[in-house]
Amino acid sequence: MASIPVPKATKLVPRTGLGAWIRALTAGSTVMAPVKDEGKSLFRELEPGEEDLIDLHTVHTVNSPKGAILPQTEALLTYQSTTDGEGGKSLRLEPTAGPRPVILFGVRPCDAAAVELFNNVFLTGDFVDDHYKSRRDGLTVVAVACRQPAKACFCTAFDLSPGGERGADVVLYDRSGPGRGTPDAGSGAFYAVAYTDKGEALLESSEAAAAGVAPVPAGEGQDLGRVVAAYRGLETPLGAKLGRVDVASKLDNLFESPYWEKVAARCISCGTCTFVCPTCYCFGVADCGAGGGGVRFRYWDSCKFPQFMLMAAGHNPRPAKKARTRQRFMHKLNYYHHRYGEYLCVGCGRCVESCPVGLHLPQVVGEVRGLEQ
Amino acid sequence: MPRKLDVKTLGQAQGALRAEARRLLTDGTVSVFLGHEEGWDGLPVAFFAATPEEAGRLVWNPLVAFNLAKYLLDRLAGEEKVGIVVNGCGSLALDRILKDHRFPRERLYVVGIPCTGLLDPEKVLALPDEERERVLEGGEAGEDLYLKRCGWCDAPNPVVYDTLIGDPVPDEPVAQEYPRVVELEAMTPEERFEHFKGLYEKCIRCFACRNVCPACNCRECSLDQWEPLWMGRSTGASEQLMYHFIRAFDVAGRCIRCGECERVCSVGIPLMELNDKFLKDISELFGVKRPHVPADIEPLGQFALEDPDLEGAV
Amino acid sequence: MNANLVGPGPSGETPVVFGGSAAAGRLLVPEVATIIDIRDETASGDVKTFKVRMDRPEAEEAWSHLPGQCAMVSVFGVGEAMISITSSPTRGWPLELSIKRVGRVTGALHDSQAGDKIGLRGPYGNRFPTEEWKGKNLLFVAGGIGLAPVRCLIDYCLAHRDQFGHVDIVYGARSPGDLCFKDCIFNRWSRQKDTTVSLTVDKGDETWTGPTALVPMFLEELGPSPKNAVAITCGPPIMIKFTLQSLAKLGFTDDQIVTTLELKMQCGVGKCGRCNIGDKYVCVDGPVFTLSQIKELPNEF
Amino acid sequence: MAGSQATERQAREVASESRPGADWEPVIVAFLCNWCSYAGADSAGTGRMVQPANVRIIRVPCSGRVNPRFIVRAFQRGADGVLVSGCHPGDCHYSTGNFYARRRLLVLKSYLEYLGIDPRRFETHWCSASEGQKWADIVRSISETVKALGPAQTLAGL
Repeated sequence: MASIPVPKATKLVPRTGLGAWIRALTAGSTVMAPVKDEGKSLFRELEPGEEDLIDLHTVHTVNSPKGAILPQTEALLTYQSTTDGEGGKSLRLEPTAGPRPVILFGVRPCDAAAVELFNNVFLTGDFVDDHYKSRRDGLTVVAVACRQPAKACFCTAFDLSPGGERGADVVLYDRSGPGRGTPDAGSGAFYAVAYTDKGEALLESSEAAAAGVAPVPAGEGQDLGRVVAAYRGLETPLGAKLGRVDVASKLDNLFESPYWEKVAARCISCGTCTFVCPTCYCFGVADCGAGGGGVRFRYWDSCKFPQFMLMAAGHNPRPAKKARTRQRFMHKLNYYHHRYGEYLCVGCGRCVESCPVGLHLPQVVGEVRGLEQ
Repeated sequence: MPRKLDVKTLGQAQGALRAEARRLLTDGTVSVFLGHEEGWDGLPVAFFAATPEEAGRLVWNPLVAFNLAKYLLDRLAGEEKVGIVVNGCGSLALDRILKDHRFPRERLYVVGIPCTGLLDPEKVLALPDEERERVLEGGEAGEDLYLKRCGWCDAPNPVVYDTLIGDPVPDEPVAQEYPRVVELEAMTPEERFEHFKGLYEKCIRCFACRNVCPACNCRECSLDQWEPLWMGRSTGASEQLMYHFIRAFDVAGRCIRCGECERVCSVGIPLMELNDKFLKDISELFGVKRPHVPADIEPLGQFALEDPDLEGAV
Repeated sequence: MNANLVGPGPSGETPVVFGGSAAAGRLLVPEVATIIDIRDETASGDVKTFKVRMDRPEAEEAWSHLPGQCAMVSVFGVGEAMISITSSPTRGWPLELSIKRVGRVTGALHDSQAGDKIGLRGPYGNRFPTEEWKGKNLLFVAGGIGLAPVRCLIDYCLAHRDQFGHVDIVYGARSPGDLCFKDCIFNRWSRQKDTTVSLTVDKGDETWTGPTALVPMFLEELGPSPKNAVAITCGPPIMIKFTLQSLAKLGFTDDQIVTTLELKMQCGVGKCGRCNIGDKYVCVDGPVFTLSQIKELPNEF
Repeated sequence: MAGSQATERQAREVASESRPGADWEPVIVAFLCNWCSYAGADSAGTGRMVQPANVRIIRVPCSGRVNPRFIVRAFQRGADGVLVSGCHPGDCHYSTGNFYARRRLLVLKSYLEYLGIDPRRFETHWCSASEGQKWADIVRSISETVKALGPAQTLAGL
């Protein structure tokens, strides 16, 4: 277990002050938060005045907050080609300007940790993806610890916890500690713990003070420690069933297993699992324009789509569902682990909840364990 | 000559289904049988029984909401004969594939089970444990627990089968109504535009609605093409408008109104609002009474000399 | 322009540039380059060699590639494709890219004319480990357009002629008209000391007096010795498959055989998650692999 | 599919011309059947009939070739109006193409309205090779209608 970083600051935030605090945050940044939308909870940009729509009750938004650092469609550059009177041609490329800073408010610890897994890909190696970097640099993450993990949660299977701080600048812990119940069943206040300088700045700002973000009352320090520890020690329903995921090296020898054929038969080759997943990052690049000018952008792509690997000359290395299904799970549980030393999954459980045909990672992990090598 | 097996309850139906699948797999009538088994979380998931023993894992209960017919397209290659179980709407999906000439009837053995209604798995899962068990054992379930499509179903009995398990259920014709379309039609164009814009914006374009749809069964989907690029790869309301128009129009006249597109949508877009408009218009413009039931020639694949004229129509 | 390009994510309506990272030279933003000459390589015109220069002299100066590396070539409005660099770094600018017409981007390149603007970024990927080959005999086996990445390497090795032993070039194509780089194979290379060029075609014509045989068979007939040698092979998958068998028959070990792979790529820098074979990305860990390295990867290619 | 590629390209080029402003002129994309309406438009031209210049013509083999998605695409890329014109019912060069088109476009017209697109922006006509005057009238009428409606910001602006 990774050691727990020393908090930079701790505060008490009254529930009634959340709206004002977020309003103050919106002034300088784009705030993205879970919002209730016709029965579904969705992560999206908060319009001014929507502070009270924030849904801190539903554990999983349908979509993950990854759009804040890798938007589903992100312009990379604009191009404009022109021809002068003599037929001389010119081409002008403009990289897109950096985005507005974003505050992710109310993400769950699993989603906050997922951001860190993106860093491995986009910020390491010989190439730093600066489009990603500018978004990442401008990102502040305010996570909220889970009072009661959902049925499909299994973050604990990856050494994460409902109260974990990985990837978060601030974590909000309901003062009354973990437990069942409606959003109002809490104590009416959160302990806000800043783990980074960015988080500290957020808590120490004058706007925060104006919104009622106050020091933790003297004598409550021990309670705070106990509450945070309780969140960190919380088990997740599916995580408890699954135990710690440990299949990376076993999968080394299972590439040719007939199991993949069997598990893939059910897949309908839609991209739901990859698009709702907070850790799936594969993208494509395309141009869109007319009359010699346009935009080059990248967009989420999915290894589940048959065209993902289709080459210009018509060769497709993964024409079958078996190969594509295997790719997704091998990528998360084996390839990525080889490259970066950890799994490409945070156990948020969205694939469990969203897959139209009930084909998801915990199931595959369980079944892979039972396979003969 | 179709076989008929007598059963009285859901539990008996499940037993008869297993027995029938076992028989088919044992005597070699089929080499695989498409049905459902209990998934990791208790919900039925698609299952492909390949041995007589595996037939024992088949389940039949009010949660088998998923149409299996589309999986036949995965088995086009080869000569093997495939068994499949269908209820009423499942058989419409199957008939859709058959009428579109996308799978040969000769390679199919169909086991049909009359349907007394399907429950919405999502809603059932959310019930308290005891209540859930009671409902799953065949207890009374509130109307709101049923799948939306059961509300307009007029085909509870399989329309295609080789073996029928149980007696046909009373088959009362349901007048097809489209209340939500009527509601939307009553809005101003601007209100409707805003309404649909909100719908497009929510879409994450995962293609689940397309991929689950039994009427979306082309060999190659035009939406996947780059040349011509029917739908840009960027996301946003504009391209999503194109996507949802193409999807809905391409199944117009062939949609079986199973509502699977809407059920599998992870962001909860009420897609039947788009499909139902076509069903309603086709019904009204061309006098088709049950536009969702597969016909030999679909309404938009034919014409009549006396069709209303368009010129100058506003 | 389409307002929809931001998608569900933070809107960029009031962009604030921060961190100074919005400057030119961003990773996925190419340099502007100009096609200065286009040459047909084959009789049918399905392979053309493009000579290109970058518009900014500083960018040309900053560029340095080694044999085996690739460039990401853009035709704006159409897209980007990873193309192997055909000209040896020892020959400097302009860069040469030999491209077969197969899809949208290559088609657009084939339709373009001298003077047209394209985008160029790179160089990407690993390279042929030429420093490991010092003092060794080199056997190049190529088929069709597969000579393109190898041509860069051959020129590079011949420019450092003293470092290597005998150089043997075995090249074949479907027909005499499909042989690429005619100047190199008929004139330039065979004039170098201790260098042999052996050509074959699948099917000859009235002008062809040379052998007609498939490359693997032809190779076995020539019977080059594996002793102190490295075999570098590149060509269509079916040719590679049989050439590897022939090389094995001749006694080449997996460590002595080097080839280059290609897969669909979108970023070229190991981010887009596409061109992987197992945990290796062809764009950054490849495209050059020895046969023994390839055999360690899952068989998905 | 070369035909539809050209169609899309043309639709895009047309769209990029459409810019609202003080001297705004609507852009109307017209899909004309090769055998009747295209010839009709031609005869309107050679007959020197006065007609507004808002219509961009895309020639198709038959009105039955007009996939409804062409029309939505034109709107999506910024057209202010779309026109489909083919042979009179009964006179199709391929005998029945325009009957199929009639059904499809009828459904489409109702659907466009449902989606919140002003149905007056989309018209279907039957116009034969000899009806140059009718073509000129159609063009004038739809140009006036669409001009009065103003720019179709809705779809292109999405």
